[in-house]
Amino acid sequence: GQPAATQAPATSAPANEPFVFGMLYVGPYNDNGWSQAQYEGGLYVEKQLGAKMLYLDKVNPADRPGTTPDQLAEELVAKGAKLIIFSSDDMKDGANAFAKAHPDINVIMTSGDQVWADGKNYTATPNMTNIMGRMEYGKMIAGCASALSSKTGQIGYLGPLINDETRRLAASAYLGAKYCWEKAGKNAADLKFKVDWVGFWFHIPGTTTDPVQISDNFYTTGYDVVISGIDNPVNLGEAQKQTAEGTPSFGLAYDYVAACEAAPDVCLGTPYFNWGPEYTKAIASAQDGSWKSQFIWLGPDWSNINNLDTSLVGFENGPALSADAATAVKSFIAELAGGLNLWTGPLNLQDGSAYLKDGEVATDQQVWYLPQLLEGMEGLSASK
Amino acid sequence: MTQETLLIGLAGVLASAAPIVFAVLGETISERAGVINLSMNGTILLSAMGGFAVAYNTNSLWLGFLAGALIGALVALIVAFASVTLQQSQVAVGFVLALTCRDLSYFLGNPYMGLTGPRLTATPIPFLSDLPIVGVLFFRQDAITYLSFISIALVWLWIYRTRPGLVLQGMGEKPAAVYIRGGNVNALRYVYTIVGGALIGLAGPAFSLAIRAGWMGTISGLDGVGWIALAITIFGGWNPARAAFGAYLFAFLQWLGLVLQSTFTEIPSQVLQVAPFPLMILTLLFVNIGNTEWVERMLALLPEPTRKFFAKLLRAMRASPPAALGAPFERD
Amino acid sequence: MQIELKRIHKHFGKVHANKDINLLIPSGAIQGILGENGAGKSTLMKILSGFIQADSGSEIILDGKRITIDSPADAIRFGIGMLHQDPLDFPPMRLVDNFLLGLPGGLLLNHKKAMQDFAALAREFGFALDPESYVDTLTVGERQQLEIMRLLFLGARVLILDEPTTGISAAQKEKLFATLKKLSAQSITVIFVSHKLEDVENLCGRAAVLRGGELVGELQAPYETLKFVELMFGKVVTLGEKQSLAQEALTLSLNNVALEDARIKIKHVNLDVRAGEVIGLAGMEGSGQDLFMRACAGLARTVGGRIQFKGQNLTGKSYHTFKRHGVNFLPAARLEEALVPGLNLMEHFILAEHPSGIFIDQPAGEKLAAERIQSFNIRGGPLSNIESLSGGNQQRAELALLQTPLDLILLEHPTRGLDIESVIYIWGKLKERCQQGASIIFISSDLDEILQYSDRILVFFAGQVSNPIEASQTSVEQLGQLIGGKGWADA
Amino acid sequence: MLKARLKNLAFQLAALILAFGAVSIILISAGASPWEAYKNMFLGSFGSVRKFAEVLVAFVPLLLVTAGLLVTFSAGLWNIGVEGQVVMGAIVTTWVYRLFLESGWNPALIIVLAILGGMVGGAIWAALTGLLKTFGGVNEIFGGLGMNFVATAWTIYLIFGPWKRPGVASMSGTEPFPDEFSLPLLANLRLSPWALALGLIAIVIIYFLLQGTYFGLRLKAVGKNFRAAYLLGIPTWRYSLYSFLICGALAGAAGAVQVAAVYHRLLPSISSGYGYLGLMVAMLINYQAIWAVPVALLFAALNIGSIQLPIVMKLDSSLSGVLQGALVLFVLLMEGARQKLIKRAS
Ligand SMILES: Nc1ncnc2c1ncn2[C@@H]1O[C@H](COP(=O)(O)OP(=O)(O)OP(=O)(O)O)[C@@H](O)[C@H]1O
Ligand SMILES: Nc1ncnc2c1ncn2[C@@H]1O[C@H](COP(=O)(O)OP(=O)(O)OP(=O)(O)O)[C@@H](O)[C@H]1O
Ligand SMILES: [Mg+2]
Ligand SMILES: [Mg+2]
Repeated sequence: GQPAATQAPATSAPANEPFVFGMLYVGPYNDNGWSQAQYEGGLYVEKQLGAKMLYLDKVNPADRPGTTPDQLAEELVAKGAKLIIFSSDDMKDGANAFAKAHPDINVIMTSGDQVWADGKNYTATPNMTNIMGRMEYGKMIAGCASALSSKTGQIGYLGPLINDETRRLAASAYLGAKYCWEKAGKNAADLKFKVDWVGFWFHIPGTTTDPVQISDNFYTTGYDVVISGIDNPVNLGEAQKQTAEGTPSFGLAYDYVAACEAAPDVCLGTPYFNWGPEYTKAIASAQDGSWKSQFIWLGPDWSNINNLDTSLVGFENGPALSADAATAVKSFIAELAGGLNLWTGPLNLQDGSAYLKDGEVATDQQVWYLPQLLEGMEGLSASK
Repeated sequence: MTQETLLIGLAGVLASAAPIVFAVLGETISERAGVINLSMNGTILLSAMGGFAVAYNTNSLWLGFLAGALIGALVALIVAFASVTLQQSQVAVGFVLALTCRDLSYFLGNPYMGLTGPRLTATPIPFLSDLPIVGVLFFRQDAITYLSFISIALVWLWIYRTRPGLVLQGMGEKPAAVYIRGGNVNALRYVYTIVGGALIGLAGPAFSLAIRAGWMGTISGLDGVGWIALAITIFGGWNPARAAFGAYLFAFLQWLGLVLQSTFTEIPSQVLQVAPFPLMILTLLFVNIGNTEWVERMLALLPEPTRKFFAKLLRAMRASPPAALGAPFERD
Repeated sequence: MQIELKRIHKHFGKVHANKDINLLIPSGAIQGILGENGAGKSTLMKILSGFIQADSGSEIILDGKRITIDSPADAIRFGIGMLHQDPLDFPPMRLVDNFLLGLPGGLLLNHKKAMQDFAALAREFGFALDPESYVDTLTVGERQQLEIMRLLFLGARVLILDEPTTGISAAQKEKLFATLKKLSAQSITVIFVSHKLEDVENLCGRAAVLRGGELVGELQAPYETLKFVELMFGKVVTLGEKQSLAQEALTLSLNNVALEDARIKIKHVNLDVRAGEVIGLAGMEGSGQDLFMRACAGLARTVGGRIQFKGQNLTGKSYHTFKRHGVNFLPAARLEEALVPGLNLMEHFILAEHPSGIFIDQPAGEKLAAERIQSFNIRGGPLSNIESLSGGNQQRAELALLQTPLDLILLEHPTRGLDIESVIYIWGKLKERCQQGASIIFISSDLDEILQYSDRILVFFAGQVSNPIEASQTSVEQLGQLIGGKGWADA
Repeated sequence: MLKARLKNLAFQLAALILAFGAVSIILISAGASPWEAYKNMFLGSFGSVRKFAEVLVAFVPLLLVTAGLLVTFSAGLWNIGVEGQVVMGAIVTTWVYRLFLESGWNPALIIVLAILGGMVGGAIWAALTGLLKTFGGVNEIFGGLGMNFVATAWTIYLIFGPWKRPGVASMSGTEPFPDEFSLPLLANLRLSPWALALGLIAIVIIYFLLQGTYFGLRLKAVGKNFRAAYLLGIPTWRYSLYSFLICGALAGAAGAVQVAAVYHRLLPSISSGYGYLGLMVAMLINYQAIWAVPVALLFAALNIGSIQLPIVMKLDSSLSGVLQGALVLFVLLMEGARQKLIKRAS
């Protein structure tokens, strides 16, 4: 089934009228998380290129029953969009179908690996580009910040559902935490790092575990820091509640630079995506015809990871991060910038099997397709 | 897990059940009066959203809860009007409202998504909160949870220990008989449906202002709670105490699912989450199977003593709903 | 308390149930209200007790004061209490709760006091009722006693009883009458509704007769029965000649059949029913006759013994099997159990025919309906919905549904709520079936009907079953005794 | 007679006006222009061939579900479990696909098998509720609700457990099937004429089944008076089960179409809520098969058209749900008012 090839010409629009691009967000554009970061990215592009953004949020079968991402993308094209950003891994199939059906329209598939020549799912798609940030670094920093702030040495990780991406991010957080914990001269054995999974990106009563309950359970059982791996940081609210009720607790948000504002007083920081710059480059190339399909998986701009004009991944310190912790985090970032790679052996998988032997550095594939959690982490590695 | 953490966990269960407790109590009252309010799922979402919005704008928790109750009462009023006055199918009207109110809450709630508003925190009760065990379990909760405890007691007393409560019991059984005893059946049905609705409406803010603070539209994780509460009401067999127990059992299972997640890796995480529904169905099966034709046929085939035994057993399990549930009352 | 009814009118849609009724009932009197079915008795009483409201212009005057009664609550306030035709109480609740429900008082229930009051009243009237037991374990008579106690405790000065003698034992009837006489002595006004002449004759000092919604006459004791009958029916009616159509062939034979349900146990029933024979089942409601009849239809399971039908053993088979062998059962509750509200006459007849094939044959259906309506002279057309028919016509429709050929007809109260003409007509139709060799077993609470139409009679009392009694060799008195549980030794 | 019909019409018109009135008020209170909203919804569903095709894509499963529900409703059953039956249909369809994907059989054959499988799956799921009802005395509303949740939980379990795609288990569901396993679609559109035909045939068959056959008549009798129907010699419990099976099969077909023609895989909320929406349609048409097609089409159009609201007016699409609900609600209320008036009059 080949959806309609729209008549919209690929050639860039006359200078006088703005270039129109469309974005699809998986969640609410104001979810204080992943989708909002995407939305901000879009605004950035508008500002930089004087382009015009059309968007549709809540692009998921629960919110838009009976629709498919490619169908919705076509709605945006019908409204004049000449480039579409599918901004979530969950739109993968829709993106593929759309790219195939509309060779004349360029597609940015965020967090996908379809056009990664060395990836497992490679299919040459000239009008598609994958963009993803190496959030592993962000998560390492988050882990570090947690380890430095935890009194009990118990760190909880609020995981959405179990897959390659969520596993490698949780693992990164663990590596960061472990590194800074030991660096602070504490005993590795005293560090507990536990992942509890919701089973979905959000709570479905009667079907998934409740992220609120997960956070509460962490905080009430001695975990005084919880790192959010889901799109809206419910853990912050719970940390706030716990603190108000006398158990000092902290949390880290995710995805969106300003996410801490939901609960500043307990927020240690936010590892975030800053999509603006990369989207700007890609869209500019589409405009001037220099577009080519590429797989972009970038780390932070180490000169200043919080430079919103250059860095795809960053870490925003939260108000709750103590001064000394802040300095320690700063030096950790410096080390990372200096080439420190925590994805270096010896590392075992959760079941004890060898993952990286001593000194071995993980390849991109090994990281991207991490098969299990790492040894030393509690929690499920694969969903039953 | 230490006793300490276990207690805290269980206390958390009591708290997280509070909204459902309100919902099942409300539904129980309403059904006792002969009106089944199927709109619960929508009502809870709408009152959660409305309650949050009001609390956010007025920065007053109590106005938030009040708003929730009012919304619940309003929806119930529609149910009552349609079923009591216009004598339309309660199920139909309730079901439509369940869907409509849900979508309405998403539509109107859009501007409030992701905002941080006021939130209820625990208020330990002096002295009592220091008691061993019970102190942790019952007396370090927030106001709304205390209210949920009180409501259970009040509703139970009302139904089983007061004059109006006796009338309420009668109304579910034979409205005409209540009428000739001087009771104004339809007026009373309005009252109880609306009061029940208000209780159901409290469930919303109990989520959005306490347990699952804030409003996040679809991802608030509230869609479905109402249906669960309905299931629990049935499980409770129209007895407020049993219904409340059902609510706590449900919350307990959820919590169990979480704490067992990493221990019993063999059980799919969904199993314990969805358990309440098979449980409800089994309960209904047990209390109803005695009335079915084929069981009677089987019984007849049994020899005297065994037959006696099983007949007794079945009769003991039997718990039939209010006879007049869902039936409009007409004098002529 | 003296009651005066002036220009009472009541319409139910097209039905004019009460037409300009004027009646004066002196204080302390026992006033009889007589009339054929549908005459408007219940309607009038429901108006007086506030259950329904009369059309505007109607007046009710109590001890000279004009009052308006808009609800039972009002009626209770004026001291008017009514015992409804079908008992309005709460079967799954305890007696004491039934007693308490609706009594004025404080917010909290006081069971202790309620028990005392209950006991006191019960003693006063010599009712043996256990306040802790549940209503659904009571007989109709006992439920009436409970209601009467409640009404009196509420302070009723006017007591209305709508057909209280249907379905209670002779003994209970005597007790009831005694009670009522005692009350009237206490200058409580009693209004007694019935269409049983002898009841009124035995009890009431005065009687008013309704017909077609109008008050057609008032009489004082002593009465002359013929006058009554003439007033009630507008003419003198006489029951047809009693004739037996019993033949030799056996249709149904039960040996040592044992039955039981939640309340009743029946042991060792033996009965042979011959073709064309009519068996009447007498007994106060809930004595086991209904269970027995349903067992004969395969609707209740036997727990022992054999049921033979025309030589075949149908023990433990379902009603549908019985039906295939030529057994039909007509329940008393027409609209609840026998007919399908929302479907029209034609659709009923089609369903009863069990047509094979897939698509409905409309013309055939209409033809069928037309001839059935004609031969059972039902007032209604093929397309008129069943619930819009009058009670008697619904009953006729039910009979028209009987399949042919047929060997056994089981009837619950075949003529309850019907006037004497309908009764005669329907029995005429049934006897035709007997001529064609069908046997009939029927339940009735009307002993005259049982004596008139049965060849043999089974009397039920608390699960005991008498041996078959030749109708020709017994009398209302003897049956009454047996129903009341007396004289079983020789039965 | 005619006058009565006119009165009817007046009441239904009033309901329509009230519904749109109420929704307009809601829109205004949200600071939006009702006219704009309705216009965008209309254009969004009928504005172009492609858009109308999308409407039909949503129309097909909705119609199938509605057709099924007409049967259970005439048997006097409130089959709220239909939602789960759609899901079950989708699950089994996917399962059959997974069984035969590598079999190398003719795709056409596999598609047919998969859809039949879906129908069987839905029927079985419905039968469970039916058995609970007829042999367990469990009210079908509560039984059905329970089964719905179990079905949902099951999909989630399968998608994130046994059937998860290599590596990335996600909301996007299981690995999509190759194109040749899709029900053939119209060129350049997402619409499958086969699915459309299936839906239309289903409703026509159901119409005649309920109107013209002895089966339908018996079903009605069972629905209106279970007890009497039994005494009239109808094997009531069997007829209840039949109605559940038929409805389940059609709901299953809807689920199968979702998999075989729309999503080509299993995903969370695969039912797209068509089960519940179908109940609304059935209520709105007052259980009359004759109106199923136009009303189902209207509801599908509202679903699709409402996508314009967020794009053009920054409004939430859930407005369509509000409008659908308001329509049904006011029609119910107006019907009640009408009956009350008639009673008064007589
Ligand atoms: N609720 C009602 N709606 C319509 N018609 C009614 C209603 N109740 C009674 N009627 C009609 O009014 C007339 C009088 O009924 P009523 O019950 O008073 O008769 P009755 O004298 O009590 O007869 P019975 O001896 O059978 O009780 C009958 O034609 C009856 O059908
Ligand atoms: N509950 C009711 N609702 C509506 N109409 C009723 C009701 N009861 C009786 N009627 C109407 O009142 C009229 C008389 O009904 P009713 O059953 O009292 O007949 P009847 O006077 O008893 O004659 P019959 O001897 O045939 O029963 C019928 O036309 C019937 O349609
Ligand atoms: Mg009558
Ligand atoms: Mg009467």
